[in-house]
Amino acid sequence: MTDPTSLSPLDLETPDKTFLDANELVINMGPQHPATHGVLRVILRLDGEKVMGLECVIGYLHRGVEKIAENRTYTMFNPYVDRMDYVAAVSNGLGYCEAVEKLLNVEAPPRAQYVRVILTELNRMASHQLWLGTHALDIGAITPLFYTFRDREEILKIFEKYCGARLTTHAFRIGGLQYETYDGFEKDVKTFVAFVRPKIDEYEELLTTNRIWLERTKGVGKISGKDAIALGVTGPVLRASGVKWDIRKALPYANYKNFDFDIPTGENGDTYDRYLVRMAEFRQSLRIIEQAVDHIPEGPIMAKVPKVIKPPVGEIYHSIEAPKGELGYFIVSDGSTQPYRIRVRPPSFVNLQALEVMCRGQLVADVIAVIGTLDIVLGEVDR
Amino acid sequence: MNPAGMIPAGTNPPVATPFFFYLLAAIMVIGGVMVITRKNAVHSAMALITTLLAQAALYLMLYAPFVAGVQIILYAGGIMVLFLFVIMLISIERAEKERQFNKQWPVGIVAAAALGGLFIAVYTTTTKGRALFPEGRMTYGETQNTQQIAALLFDRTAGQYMFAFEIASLLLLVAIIGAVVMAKKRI
Amino acid sequence: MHALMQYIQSYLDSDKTPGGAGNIFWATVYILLVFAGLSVAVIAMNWLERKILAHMQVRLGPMRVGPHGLLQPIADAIKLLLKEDIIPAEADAVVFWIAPFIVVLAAFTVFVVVPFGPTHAITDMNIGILFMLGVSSLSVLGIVTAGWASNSHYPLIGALRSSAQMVSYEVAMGLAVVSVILMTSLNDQSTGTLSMIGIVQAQLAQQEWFIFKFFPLGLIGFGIFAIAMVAETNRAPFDLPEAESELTAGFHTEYSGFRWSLFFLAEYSAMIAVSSIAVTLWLGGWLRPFPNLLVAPPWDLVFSLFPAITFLLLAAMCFYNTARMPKHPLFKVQTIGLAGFGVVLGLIGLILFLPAVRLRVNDIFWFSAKVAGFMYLYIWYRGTFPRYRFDQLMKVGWKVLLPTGLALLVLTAFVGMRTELWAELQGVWRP
Amino acid sequence: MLHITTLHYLVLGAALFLLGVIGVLTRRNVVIVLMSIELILNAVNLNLVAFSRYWQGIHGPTALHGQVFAIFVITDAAAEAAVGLGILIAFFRNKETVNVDEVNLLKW
Repeated sequence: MTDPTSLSPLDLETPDKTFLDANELVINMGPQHPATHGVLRVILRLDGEKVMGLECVIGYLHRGVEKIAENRTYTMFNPYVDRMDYVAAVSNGLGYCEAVEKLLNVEAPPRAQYVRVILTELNRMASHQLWLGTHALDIGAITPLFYTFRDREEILKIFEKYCGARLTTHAFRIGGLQYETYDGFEKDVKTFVAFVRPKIDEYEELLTTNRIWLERTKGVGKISGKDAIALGVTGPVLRASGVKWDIRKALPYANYKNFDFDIPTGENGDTYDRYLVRMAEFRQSLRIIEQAVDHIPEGPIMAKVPKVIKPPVGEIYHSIEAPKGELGYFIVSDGSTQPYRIRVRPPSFVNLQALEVMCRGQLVADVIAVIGTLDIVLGEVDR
Repeated sequence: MNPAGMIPAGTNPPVATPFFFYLLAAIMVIGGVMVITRKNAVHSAMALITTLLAQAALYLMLYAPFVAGVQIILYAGGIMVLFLFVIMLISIERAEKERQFNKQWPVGIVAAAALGGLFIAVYTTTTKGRALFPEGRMTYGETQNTQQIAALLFDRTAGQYMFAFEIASLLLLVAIIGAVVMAKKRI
Repeated sequence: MHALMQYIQSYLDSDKTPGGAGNIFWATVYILLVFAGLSVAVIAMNWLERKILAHMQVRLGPMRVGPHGLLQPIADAIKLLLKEDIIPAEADAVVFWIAPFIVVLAAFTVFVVVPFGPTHAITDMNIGILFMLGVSSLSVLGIVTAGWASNSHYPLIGALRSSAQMVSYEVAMGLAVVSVILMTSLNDQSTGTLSMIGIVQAQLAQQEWFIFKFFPLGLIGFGIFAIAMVAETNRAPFDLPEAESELTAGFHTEYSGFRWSLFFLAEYSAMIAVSSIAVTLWLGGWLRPFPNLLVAPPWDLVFSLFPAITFLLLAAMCFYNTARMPKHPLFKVQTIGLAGFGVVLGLIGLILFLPAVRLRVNDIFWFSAKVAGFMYLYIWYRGTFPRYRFDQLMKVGWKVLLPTGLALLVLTAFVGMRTELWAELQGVWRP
Repeated sequence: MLHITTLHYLVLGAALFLLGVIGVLTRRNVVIVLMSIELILNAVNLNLVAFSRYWQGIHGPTALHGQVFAIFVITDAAAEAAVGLGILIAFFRNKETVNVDEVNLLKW
């Protein structure tokens, strides 16, 4: 593997002295700023418009999710994970449920697995749509936001019909699903797939070959695959740097190994590649959903899980490929009904570390673009 | 007011010239005083802009619309923006707290007073009972002012200032290069 | 009293602008008309921008205040006027106070020379276009001082950005304008003109809008100006000084209430001002389309009916939407309001059919219609484009527009003087 | 009412000139000194244009030499401002001050 000491941009070299030897301008971007996606606070040291360095201040949305877990039973904690990455609540739930199932050594029945995959992939699309809208808005294109939200609405409608909630769904239970799918679920999903496929082309039409978009994103916020690995960056950000790493393929969970899909990767690791990778992931998600919805098996939706969940003493680490990257749950059980310790590996938090490497030497406007392209959710960063 | 007979047909008599003159003159003098007395350079610059705009209005009263236009576009719109830009670039908080006038200020005042005396002496001189500058006899409309200036600058036969104009453009080029060389640390 | 009436009437027969005729009464009337028209235009523009942008973005826009949100701008204006006017404690109060007025003053003063028709301008200046460019460039002073006086980092960066941007794009803008001034002189009559009315009259005399002159030179000049004017007014995709996602609101971050609304007013009137420059210089100002092709008298009649027809169409649209309003007691007031608005528009349309009115208003209508086209372009840009980055913006200004403008200027001069040049060359070669 | 003559403009120009001279001679801040120089140049310009009008009255409307001169002076002023401010920035970079009486590098 990579030798961490040989990483060049990560060495915090002293930045150049400012132009005209003028004083550095220290700007406090956030926690209330339209483009920091919530309550991220970035302290920028500027030379005019050039970023000499930056520091992220986080914790404004800290709720102590991991500590709360220690005082809740395994079942009771399940809804809490939805509140971390609230735009991809289904993925969070999937990771947690699977981790506990692994600890209990049970497996969800196949029908539940298929429904889980469909919902998770729908959620991935919803998350990416939200990312695309806000990212484009940050760069100044205000229209894609409304297009993506229009289509995301359809996904949320399916969620609402399935489990009654739109955002914090609490869709899965430990051991499977609580609810059988509603009548017409398959039809809704198929309609949605047919509906959204041309819409993705519509987003791309507005942006992919737009000159200003190209100029704003190409070569901005570059990070090499080596650096990305060293920083622990995962998800589309890592894949855009040319590293073909997707947990759905590498450490298959749910029943992703049954589906045929590609891992889109980029080459340059810049903002434009990350955009392209995510746009390709839209289409891959559609592929997975189509395959899954065609082959949903009949059968039970809940495995045999005791009423009171008391996992055996032990610890488990389980990670899934959330829309933003590797979402891991490390659960330590002392044999009681409550977890002894839960540690979440949130993708946004780890990816945010790369912000400084990606922004140093760029302009203020690029910081905005890079924050957008990292696709962070502060609920997850701060937990 | 100018008697109507002095004005060629087709132009209109100017309205309330003395009133506007004294108004603009007052603005200019007050602005000038503000320029040299303000602590804050930005305030000085604002005062100077006011002065320059009032002067542009005076040019209009003098039937020199082209010069007025150049004054607005170059002075107020160009040079003063440059000034403001530089004032913002260099920190001024410290400069405000320091002593504003240098040690030789009495000398300066005396010299200026002497100069003022000279002006008064010259402007009140009369030779053979006539003032130095008798008033002009006729006022011309502004309809062709720009074209006439252009003729002086560029015309093949009447253009006396074509060479000077080229030299001026060269001067500007030199100034641009000089400013860049001095302001930029590494070229 | 009689003398006064005569004084007022005497202007009606003249073929000059009130300023040119020296008629103080009519000059005052025109100033008030232009000011009122501008205010109405800004209010209408506010509503239209929100509606058009909304429809581009699959949403409805304002729908609650008045029928189809027609009264929304008025509600907004009242809100802004009633809001507390905050001056930050650390701000330079005097400069902070003055800055919005500089911007508004600069944006409004330029309309003194805008020609809505051969006689429909407050005055015609010998240096018209120079005056417009000069005074509109003064607004940068207001922006810079606003940013500086706020004593806060975001406004300061916004102000520095906007001053650099406006100064650099003024250069390209000026070059494009100069190429048009060359075109006015490159005709049988030798002297060119800087007067706004003179420029349109030159297009009339040459029977050609300058956008088509020396094809494609006129078109290129127009393109340069059309790009530079968007940058000059700080609108998308060049809206970096007030880039919301980067600098919250740029130079007017610290402003609120009335003073903020002044910036808003100035931005929109500046948009209208630069659009009127573009219309005057390239699109034939008040001239109707096809002045050289469709010249027969019936065509004159047809084109003079356009204003009335436009208003009647608008009225018809109102009635159509009235019919589509939900039939619910709650919507009664709105339905009546919309119908009433339609009736007002229809009446205006009918009045415009009268020959006496028709012939006087025709020029103003065509001018306004062309300006409105530009306003739509502005909104369209905003719905379509992402925002440029600062260095890219500078690159476009200095490395693309400026050299193109210079080349355009030289080419225009050569093409325009080609016969004289040819004669000269022949004289050199065959003495 | 009084009649505005050339002399009125000359007196105004003289007043501005004096203000400019006082500013140059007494202020420490280089920026304000430069602005005072602009004031002086403008006073001169006012005189030139006033003379130009006076001359027009004698020699007819094309006698615009004063105005042409004024334009040259404005050109000069632009060049002077650019170079002056360039020097100012270089100076500020080295000495971190904008006071004229601290420009004593040659004394070292």
